[in-house]
Amino acid sequence: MNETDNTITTTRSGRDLSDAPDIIVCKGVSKWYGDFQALEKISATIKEQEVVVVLGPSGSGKSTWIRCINRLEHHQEGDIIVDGVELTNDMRNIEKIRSEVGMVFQQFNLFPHLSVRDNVTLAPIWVRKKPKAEAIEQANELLELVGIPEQADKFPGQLSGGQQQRVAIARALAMEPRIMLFDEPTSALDPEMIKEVLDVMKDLARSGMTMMVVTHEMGFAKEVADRIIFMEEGQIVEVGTPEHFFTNPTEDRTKLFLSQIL
Amino acid sequence: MSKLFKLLALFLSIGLVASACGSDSADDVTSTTAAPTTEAAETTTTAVELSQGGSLLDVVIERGSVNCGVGATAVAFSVIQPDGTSAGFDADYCRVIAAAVLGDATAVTFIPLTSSERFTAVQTGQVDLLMRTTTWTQSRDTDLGMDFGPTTYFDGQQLMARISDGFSGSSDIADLEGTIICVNAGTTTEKNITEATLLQGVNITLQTFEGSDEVYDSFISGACDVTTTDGSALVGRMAKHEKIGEWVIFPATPISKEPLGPVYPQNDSVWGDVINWSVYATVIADEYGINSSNVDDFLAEPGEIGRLLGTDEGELQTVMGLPADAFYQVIKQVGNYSDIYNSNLNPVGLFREGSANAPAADGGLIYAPPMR
Amino acid sequence: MTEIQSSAGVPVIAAPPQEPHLPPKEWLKKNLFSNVGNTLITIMTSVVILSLANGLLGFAFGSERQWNAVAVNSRLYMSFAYPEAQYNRIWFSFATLLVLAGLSMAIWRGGTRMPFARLAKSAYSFGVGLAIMVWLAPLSTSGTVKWEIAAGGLLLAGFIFNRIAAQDEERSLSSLTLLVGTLASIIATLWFIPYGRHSFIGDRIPQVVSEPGTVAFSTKLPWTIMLFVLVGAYYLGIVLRDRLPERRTRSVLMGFWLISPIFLIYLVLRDPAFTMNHVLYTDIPLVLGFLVVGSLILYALTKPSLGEIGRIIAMLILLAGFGSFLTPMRMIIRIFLIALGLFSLAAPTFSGDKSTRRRYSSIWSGFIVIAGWLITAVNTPSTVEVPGDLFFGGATLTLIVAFFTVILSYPLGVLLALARTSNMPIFRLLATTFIEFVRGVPLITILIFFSVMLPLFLPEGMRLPEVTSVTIGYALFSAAYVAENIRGGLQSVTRGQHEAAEAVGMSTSQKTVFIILPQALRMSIPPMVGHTIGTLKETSLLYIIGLFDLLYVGRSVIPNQTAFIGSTRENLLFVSVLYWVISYSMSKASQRIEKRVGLGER
Amino acid sequence: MTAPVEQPPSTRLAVAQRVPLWRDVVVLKWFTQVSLLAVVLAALWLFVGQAGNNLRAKDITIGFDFIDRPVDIQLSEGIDTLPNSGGRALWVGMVNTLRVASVGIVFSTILGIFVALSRLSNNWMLRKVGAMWVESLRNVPLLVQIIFYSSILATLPRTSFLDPTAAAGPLNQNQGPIHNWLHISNKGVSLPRVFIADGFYQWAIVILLGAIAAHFVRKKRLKQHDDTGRETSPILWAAGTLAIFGFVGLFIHPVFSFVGPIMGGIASLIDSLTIPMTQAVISIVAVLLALRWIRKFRTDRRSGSGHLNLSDDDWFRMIFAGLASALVIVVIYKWTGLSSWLLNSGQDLFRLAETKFNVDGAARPFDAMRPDVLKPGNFANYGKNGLTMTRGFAAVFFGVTFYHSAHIGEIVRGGILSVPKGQVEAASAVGLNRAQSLRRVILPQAFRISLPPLGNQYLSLTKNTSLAIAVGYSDIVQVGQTIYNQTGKALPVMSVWMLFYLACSLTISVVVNFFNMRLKLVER
Repeated sequence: MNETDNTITTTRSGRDLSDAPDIIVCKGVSKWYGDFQALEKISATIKEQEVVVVLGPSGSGKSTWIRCINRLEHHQEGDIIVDGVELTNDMRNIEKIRSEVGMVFQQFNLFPHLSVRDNVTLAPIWVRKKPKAEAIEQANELLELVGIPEQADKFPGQLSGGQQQRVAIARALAMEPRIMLFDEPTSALDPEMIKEVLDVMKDLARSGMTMMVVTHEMGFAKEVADRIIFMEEGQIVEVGTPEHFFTNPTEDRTKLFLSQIL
Repeated sequence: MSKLFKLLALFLSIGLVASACGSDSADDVTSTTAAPTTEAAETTTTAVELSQGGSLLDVVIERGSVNCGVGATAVAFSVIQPDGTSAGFDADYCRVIAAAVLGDATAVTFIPLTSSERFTAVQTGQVDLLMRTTTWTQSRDTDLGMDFGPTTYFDGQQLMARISDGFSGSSDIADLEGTIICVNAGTTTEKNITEATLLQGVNITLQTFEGSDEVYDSFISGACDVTTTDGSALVGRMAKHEKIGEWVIFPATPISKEPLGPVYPQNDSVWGDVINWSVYATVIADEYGINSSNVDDFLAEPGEIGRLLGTDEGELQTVMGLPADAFYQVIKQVGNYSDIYNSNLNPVGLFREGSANAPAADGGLIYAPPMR
Repeated sequence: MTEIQSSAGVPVIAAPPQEPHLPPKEWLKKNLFSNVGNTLITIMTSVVILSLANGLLGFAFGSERQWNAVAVNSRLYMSFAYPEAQYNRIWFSFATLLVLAGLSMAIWRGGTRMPFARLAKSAYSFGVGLAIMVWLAPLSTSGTVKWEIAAGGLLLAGFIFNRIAAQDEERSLSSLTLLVGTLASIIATLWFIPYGRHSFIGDRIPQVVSEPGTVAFSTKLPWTIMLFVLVGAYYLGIVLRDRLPERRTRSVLMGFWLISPIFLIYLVLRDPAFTMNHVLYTDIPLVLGFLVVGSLILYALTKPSLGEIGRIIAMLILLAGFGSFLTPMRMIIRIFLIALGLFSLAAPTFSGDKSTRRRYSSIWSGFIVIAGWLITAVNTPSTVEVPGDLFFGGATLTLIVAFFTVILSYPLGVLLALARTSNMPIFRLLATTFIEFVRGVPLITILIFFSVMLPLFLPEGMRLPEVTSVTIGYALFSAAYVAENIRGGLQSVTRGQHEAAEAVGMSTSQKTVFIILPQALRMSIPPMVGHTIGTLKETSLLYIIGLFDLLYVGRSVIPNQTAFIGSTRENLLFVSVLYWVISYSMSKASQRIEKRVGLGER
Repeated sequence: MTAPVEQPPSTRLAVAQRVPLWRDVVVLKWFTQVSLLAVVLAALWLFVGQAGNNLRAKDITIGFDFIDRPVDIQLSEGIDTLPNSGGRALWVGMVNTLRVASVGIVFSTILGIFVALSRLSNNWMLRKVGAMWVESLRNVPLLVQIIFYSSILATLPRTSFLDPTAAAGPLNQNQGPIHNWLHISNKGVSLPRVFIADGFYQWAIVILLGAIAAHFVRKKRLKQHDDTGRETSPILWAAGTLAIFGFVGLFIHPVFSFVGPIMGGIASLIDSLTIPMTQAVISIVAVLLALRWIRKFRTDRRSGSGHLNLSDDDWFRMIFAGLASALVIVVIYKWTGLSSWLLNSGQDLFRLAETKFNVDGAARPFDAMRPDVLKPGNFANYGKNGLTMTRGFAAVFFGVTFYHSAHIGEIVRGGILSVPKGQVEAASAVGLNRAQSLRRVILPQAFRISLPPLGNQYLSLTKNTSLAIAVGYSDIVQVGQTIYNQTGKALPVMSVWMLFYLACSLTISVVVNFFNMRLKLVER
């Protein structure tokens, strides 16, 4: 199971992604932290427009994996190819991948010294080299999209957690990425704010964005995911559609996990 | 953000400019410094002009002022006045040179120097002339870059103590047993006293201080039993604090010889002659009793007086490259040796009579070669 | 040394909760006499304080004290040997700084409202304190009476304030009004009381004579004008405040604060004698050339799609800059080449659309104009004739050395801190070695090294004035401490900030400039203020080197003047008080500002 | 879009080869570093070369020969006021620095804690005095303060045998504020002195044994406490054990005189070593240490499954370790004098120990003397019997103590205030009374918070003693300055200064870090 290429043909939403091009390809990716092996020969392929939810107990390597995909962490063995670009020490490739892959963090990580609008426009101006006026216009649109256009001049410290996370999504989207990575985007939020963030993510998924989401939100996984990857101890244990995964898991470890969590 | 960048750029620019400490090539004019001083510029100018083979005399005349190195804290010799200019015996001799060369006793730029800086200042040409209670020694004279002029003040290291402690004018080194002696750090004074006591096997405690003020403070308060430095300074202090009769200076024969005089750059005999003979002029004037108030009465006198005041066409002076009335101006504007001595040193209790600085005729050492 | 660490190390101490207002009797009971032990402590400390005050006042006002030594020499203390004929330059410089101060006060909305109740309280306590002091001081009878009347006046003022407060709790006074009022009354006394009645006369033979109030009378008019300048600038600032965009105005003002001391020192106070020929045919063409060529190069290099070629070109320019040291060349060209190399190296970080690129080029132009002008001004001899080697001395030297130390050490410290926290081991190694070495040795050894040894390390024919050598020593020393403060700030920026910046695709330099440094610098403001005050105090070590700073003037120059031999203790006391006033008011002001902008809370 | 999967699976190595050098981040990273290093080294090279030229031109030699040449220096105080060599003079200066620094550290801490407590007291008067102390002392430069104290101390009354104004007549043994015990004048303060005598080293071995015994006693009492729950006061017991050993040691310490011959044996052993042997031993030790470190490092980096993963930084560290050992070898072979110095000083040390242990059985470990006043010539001076604090020492001591007590007071106060209120509440909730909660809960936490800044204060206090130069106290800087004024060896003297202060700083930070680590461990 671990070594196979986990490709699927159809999704729950009925979209046929079998013809879609591969956008992320991982082959035998391994990573160690000193003695501890965080990732063990991960192999997976993600298609364009696909929404993949990565589940697993904490410490199973989910976050490490998606952080390897935009090279916040360096994998030590195996290959990661994102949108046709191999992740190596080549400066140009790293720059390219970083601007193609957006990322949303558990702790939001907004820049506290910049206003919300500056948070969103900073990267487009200096990394994408957009003219300032254009970047501001785009920022306004994006803030509209995530539902907080009126907060543009405030500073992150003045916003609620849910609002901050939505700004973080807008900030990632401002780079016009082809892939969005979500690293437990709702874990640090109060329950009443989770929904507003999930709604934004659902909209995003519907718009056709390729997404990889590490989360504990089973409802979101059921509703939106095209595919669910279950990880444990640095390995991919099981891959499948939400129906398959929640109703009829094959692996014992998956069953145990589901019984604990549901 | 752009503000931050601008600030960084500004810092960078200031840092770069400040670190641009001058040039090492001849085509650039001067050196630049973070700190505002003009000395570097002047130094380079002097060096450049000198290398073209002229005398310092021409440089000084062209510049219009004499750069004179003096002390800052030598009571009665050179101290800084509230307006920043220097006053005192040494400072007056700077004025003598200015009066002789430029005809204007005020055309002096006083440069206060510490004792460690003073020789470098002469060697590098930062000063044209050093008048800073500098002892004439063989090693200094033969050293690179310096020559000594005629001695203006004969001094010697002595000790000062309290009469109430049992000292008298006839005390000597052997009586110092058990005393605490305060002295300036890093001077020949310190070396002399150490040497003298070691030689005689006398046990003392030597306390060294950076500045002479601390030395005297300690002595006055009694924290030190004895203090030692040049006799002139001791007399000055004793008078200043009105302690004559309470303190005593000994031994009668100083433990060292300290002839003090002008110092100027080596291998520039034109400039050296100017300084030497300006000094001698004050001595000769003193011998004839010509001073600033009566100099005009002597203008008609023949002979050496005439040669001194330049009334006979001033042949001797013009040969040296000075104006004919150079020494007249010296005497008129500053005075003769006695004038300078008395006005500066009498107030601190130093008198010529009976000292080594009395005229040769009265048994002293102040003597000038004939002017002819 | 000194208190560099204290403000970094000490957590911000919360103000004690406001005590409810107690009637005097209960207040005394609660705070002074709550039990036997407390009462004993109160009595003992009172006795100690009173005897200390008695001793100090007896010392300060004893009949043998020569306070004239301070009064007559106030010129030496402040501007040392700066020629009196050129004093207008000093007044102009001072006025410029006051204009900036007034504008800043208005634009940053300085000052607080002081309720009359509080004013009354302080007037009362000052009055009582003064009365006790006067009673303890060994003054003449008439002096005692005069001062007791002054104390009575203060008490009366307190009473009036109290009445006003009683009528209306809310009535308050702006602290700025209070400040201006105090200054005005001090300046007013100049017109009526002849301070420093004595002065030196005589060119050759110094002599102290009684003159009609030289110090006060010669400065009363300028001081009055200064006061009006300050107030005028404040009102101008209020007018401007509402018409100009706030953020931009503030940053422009900050820039003025930074640049004006250099402008004043090199252009106003030094009054360089520019030779038109040199300026017209060498300096201006050079600057213009670098301006045009540099701008074009930078405009080209900031093109986003340029790629690695840009870096290679930048390296080549830098190489040319360093290589130019091998051939004789004007220093200014070398500096400009290296600066251009550094700017080009930074170009990819700031590349962008056309307007961004134009802005980058114009920043270069601004830099080159300022730098060219400064280098020319510094290199030009001064026209102001100073009797002495040092252009500045006394308080001015102290302040100028402190200013240049700060200006030089802050950017250096930032670079060192970045190197020490970078992921490049050799950078880390070099920075750590430097910082730990410098922090491990006393400042005085570094200063002695720079004053004695630095000349030996310079190429032949190049000579640095001692002040410059020592200032470099100060700056390097201070940079190590600045680096540690900044490092604290850098470490307080969370890992998440780094990751977020990387995730949006920023390069390391962009991340540092846009995300990390702004946060880190803000975090390190409180310790840096402490460090700046420490630097000012450390300038007193110039005394040991033998430069004419405030302490040297007070300790060595004045006590040697024929008229004031032995006036050491008066002068030392004066110098201590001066230092105390400056650094105490600086630290108080910075605390207030920190509190206002909410710094120091993390 | 081409599907990358169609390409043959590429290995990392193959990909790495395809990255052009100028785009490889690792290459760029190291290129930047090495080029900066080159610039720094080139600048240093230039400067040093220039300095060499200048020194030659000015005929100044550098070298440490002044260390064992005789010098004409008289020091105002110290263990040897007439040192016979430059090295000895510097040594006296070092001892003087350490003296004033250590005393200053102790007293500024005590005073600082008092200041902090008074600023937190509920007595208004005391609070104000504390605040005044802090605000007035830390806002005036230390140098100004030191000079000021010196000039104030100079106004103390003078001692003199012949001073007719002295009310009590000529000074003698029975003078001073406390007859025979304390003398105060502007020449200094003299107190009784307790000092270690010949028997001390033997006694120290007894104490060492006592400490070991005390350790076990404490462990045992602790275990008893854990087992029974009774209050067994382990610290008291341990201290008691130590005290008993110390007391008994006063009488039995001569039994340890056999240690002397052992030390002598070691000294002879060192004597028989040759220089090449020492060089070889040191080189081998250096290489072994480097190898061991590298091996340990590699094991650390090896994963459980035996996979070794080294980043470029790791390689740098290993190369650096190797370079360091190579440097040691070069230095040790280049400078033969170093080896012989090591041998000689090692031998001297053990010979010294031998003489220290070979003492008369009747020697006491400690001795004490009252201050005496001598009359050499006509003067009243404090003799060597008492503990004499000269004016210079006092000025520096008061300066650093007062100045740093203000800073330390603020640090301690900050530490106490930063203990959260909840801690006090929690302490009282579990039934601790006020004193208990202060001792067991607040002070330990406050101490932990204030320890690092306290360490910095100690560091800067030590360095600030160098301002002694302004008041004529013979510390290392003042002595060094005198030496280079006489011999012209400025550079060597300065390097001695810097090494000395670096060693002091290192020692203090090691000690502070040790306590810091311990406190952190306790916290866990």
